[in-house]
Amino acid sequence: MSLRPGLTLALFVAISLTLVTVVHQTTHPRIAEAERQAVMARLDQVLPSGYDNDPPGDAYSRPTPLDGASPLRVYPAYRDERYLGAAVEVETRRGYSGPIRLLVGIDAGGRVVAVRAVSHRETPGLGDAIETRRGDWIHGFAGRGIGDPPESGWRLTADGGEFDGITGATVTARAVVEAVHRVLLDFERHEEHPP
Amino acid sequence: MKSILRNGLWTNNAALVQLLGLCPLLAVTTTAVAGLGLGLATLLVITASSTAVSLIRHRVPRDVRLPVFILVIATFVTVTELLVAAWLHEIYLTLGLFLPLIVTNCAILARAETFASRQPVGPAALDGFATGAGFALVLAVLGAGRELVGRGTLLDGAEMLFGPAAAGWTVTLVDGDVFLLAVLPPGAFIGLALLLAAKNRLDSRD
Amino acid sequence: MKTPAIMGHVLLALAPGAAALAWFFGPGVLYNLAVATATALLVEAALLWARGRPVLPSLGDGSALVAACILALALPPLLPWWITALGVACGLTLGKHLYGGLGHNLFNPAMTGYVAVLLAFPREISLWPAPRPEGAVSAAEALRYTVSGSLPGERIDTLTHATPLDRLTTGALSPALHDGTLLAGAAGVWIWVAAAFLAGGAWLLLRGCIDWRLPLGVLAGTAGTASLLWAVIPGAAPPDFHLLTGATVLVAFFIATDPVTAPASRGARLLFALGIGITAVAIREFGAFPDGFAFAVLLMNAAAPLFDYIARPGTVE
Amino acid sequence: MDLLLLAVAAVLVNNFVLTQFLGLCPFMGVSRRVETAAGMAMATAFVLTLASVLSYLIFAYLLEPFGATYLRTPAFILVIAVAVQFTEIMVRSTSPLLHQVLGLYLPLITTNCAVLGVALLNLRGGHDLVASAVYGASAAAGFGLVLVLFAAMRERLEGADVPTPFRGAPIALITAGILSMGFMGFAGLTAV
Repeated sequence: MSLRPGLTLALFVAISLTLVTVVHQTTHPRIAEAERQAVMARLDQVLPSGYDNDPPGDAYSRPTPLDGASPLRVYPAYRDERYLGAAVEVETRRGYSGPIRLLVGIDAGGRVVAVRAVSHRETPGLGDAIETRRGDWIHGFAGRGIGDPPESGWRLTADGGEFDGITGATVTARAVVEAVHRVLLDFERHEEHPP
Repeated sequence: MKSILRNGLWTNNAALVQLLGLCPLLAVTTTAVAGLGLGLATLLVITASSTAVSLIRHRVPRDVRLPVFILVIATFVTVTELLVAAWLHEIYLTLGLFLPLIVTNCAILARAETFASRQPVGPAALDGFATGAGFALVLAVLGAGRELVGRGTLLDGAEMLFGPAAAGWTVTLVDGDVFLLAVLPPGAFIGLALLLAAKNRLDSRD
Repeated sequence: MKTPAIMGHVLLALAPGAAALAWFFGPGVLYNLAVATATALLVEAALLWARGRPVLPSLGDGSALVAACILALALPPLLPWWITALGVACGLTLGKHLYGGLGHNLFNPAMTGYVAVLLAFPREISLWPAPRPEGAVSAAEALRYTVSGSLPGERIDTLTHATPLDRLTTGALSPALHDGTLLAGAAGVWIWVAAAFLAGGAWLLLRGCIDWRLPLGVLAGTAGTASLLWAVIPGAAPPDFHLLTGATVLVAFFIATDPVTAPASRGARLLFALGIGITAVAIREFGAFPDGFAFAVLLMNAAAPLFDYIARPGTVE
Repeated sequence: MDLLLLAVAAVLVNNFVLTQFLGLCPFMGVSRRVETAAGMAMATAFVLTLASVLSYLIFAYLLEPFGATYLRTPAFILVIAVAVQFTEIMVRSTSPLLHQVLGLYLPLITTNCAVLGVALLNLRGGHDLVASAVYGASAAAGFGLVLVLFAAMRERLEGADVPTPFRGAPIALITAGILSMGFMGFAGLTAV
């Protein structure tokens, strides 16, 4: 008699597991595809155009040139085995209120294709101007590279460099400029292109 | 039947009167679309679980009633989560944690326990639907209000929920932020307080 | 003393500080005061009317004016008028009338309004003009900015002077920390501003308008925490810096001393005041916002009933 | 040091109730007396820590090896229900006095979204066993802190002449809103 509640519960656990598993099996390929699309949509904003490989599939990590941050994640782009450039995901710890993750797209010549903020915790209304939906500031990196501006110019105008700051969010802007510069320097040093 | 609908949507609204399910209500309502997205997901779960609970109401012994109900709800939540992840991936990313947390929306368990476990399938399903719709309505209204006051836009990101054709639905009333506080956490509490007060005011007029 | 008399004293005591700010930072301070008081009178009257309360007696107690003036003096000296007005409106609505008006409110209305606009308009509230003699914003330019929220072209640069607290937050203070020139040059005006508020506060203390435990507690909490951090952490600012910059003195004598939102018992008042100093210095040194006093006041307002609960006996009348 | 930052973040910067909106139902429902709030806070703290450790173990040693991570929601909610039951039995057998204080609140905790929230956030943050326990305990501390503060404020509010439409829940929410404005000041506290 006292077995019945236990058996009922077990039966429902079994039904529930089966149902969830069936739905999981059916949706799994679609979810994997949607996840891939989400990654690709982000990478496409910064990668050089015309690649024919699978950058997430060819991605690898290497140590970051920035202090205390997590390793770089590099997504290389190729066309017909020819190296086009890469998207580098970098984390900087110099943000105002937490780490900032950026995606820096660089072409084979070492010039910035585009920079995008992936995640950050900067003050709403100030530091979030690094998001494309909140400001144009981050577009200022497109086409820049090592030597353009020269070494000493890779700073905010407030610090004697060539990059405008963000009003009220000097720390955020400084962190982003530094991170992009360091990634470019690191990219120049590691011009190995794994197949 | 009318009374069930009226009860769920207004008189006994889960969010505004019983103050159930406040966590998602306050957390995701930074835009109308996010609020509506979670509202619809909750509506789906609550209708399905009320129906299921009503169907099994004679077969479950008293002692394990609650665990079984929670399990039923958790199952529907997981199924919904998987479906949203597959077909509305961007909404899935926006809602994040609060999609699985539908499980702990007290409104769902409360309906299962107090209504669905005592009523036949028809009324139970309708009651679940009405409660869910009432909840979704409040989510959408609060989301729209906060988005409008905070950012000066409406239906931003509609394409996440309604497909690419909806990309043009966004209404920008003011360029740039208006009163940013509304989309920050304090704005959630204050916004809901204003909604509650407005409802109290309306009710006291009748 | 009756409420209107106390409020009159407080307004008078704010005058030296207001004058010092206006002298160093220009006429924008006066515009802020004008906008704030006008809004306060309008909003207060409207809310009293909406709640069905007699308008003139409550308006005459001066509490709304005091809250508006404190808020105006806490804001940057140049600000578009709608931000000042919204701050006053938020403070009086959220911080006062929704709770049933003067005497019932849990949070200081001036600080409620200040934090509301600080979070809503972080960019505008981060802009400070350089103090005299560099700061050359004329009365006409200041008026133009107050009315329209913009200055022509390059002139906006005159608004981007980093206050000493900004420099602490952005880490630009480190050279000055080593050679002891923290409050030299332009930063030195903060000593005068602090002294002016201190003079007004001391007068209130002598007239018996405020409880000495509150300002003393805030200053002690600030100095104590700052000394400790200064001794332990490289890059932290010394205690005199924390006492003399930002809103320290204003909060100690004019905001923490609000009898409605401070705890009622003696022991609790000390805890409350120390808590404000400690929290504010922690936010200044470790947090993202340059000044932590407004947040600290709200947090300790929230803790005040609990402090009273812990230290029940010994109520101050 | 990392664990300390994790704790400060959970108690102050990302306070569960005020910035992450977790655990609001008991927050609005129970917190009218300081003593009851303290009781609720203690019960929740215990369950929260226990549940976050158990969920971690279930996930790392059962769901992940079998590739069944999609089952986390039902699995965690069952773990939480078990943890609540276990706590109740244990408290009843060891300390009848404590059971009298906490007994009332224990069953409520199953549907406290903070508990499931902690379990899921531990996964997101990639916390190991120790970090999960610390995170659970500090989340509970942040929840308890706000619960007790709020209870004391509501006791004082009872005498206030609040405008009629705002009596009860609305003024409580306004208070939570202003308190949450205060907590926004802790932004960046753990960025060092």
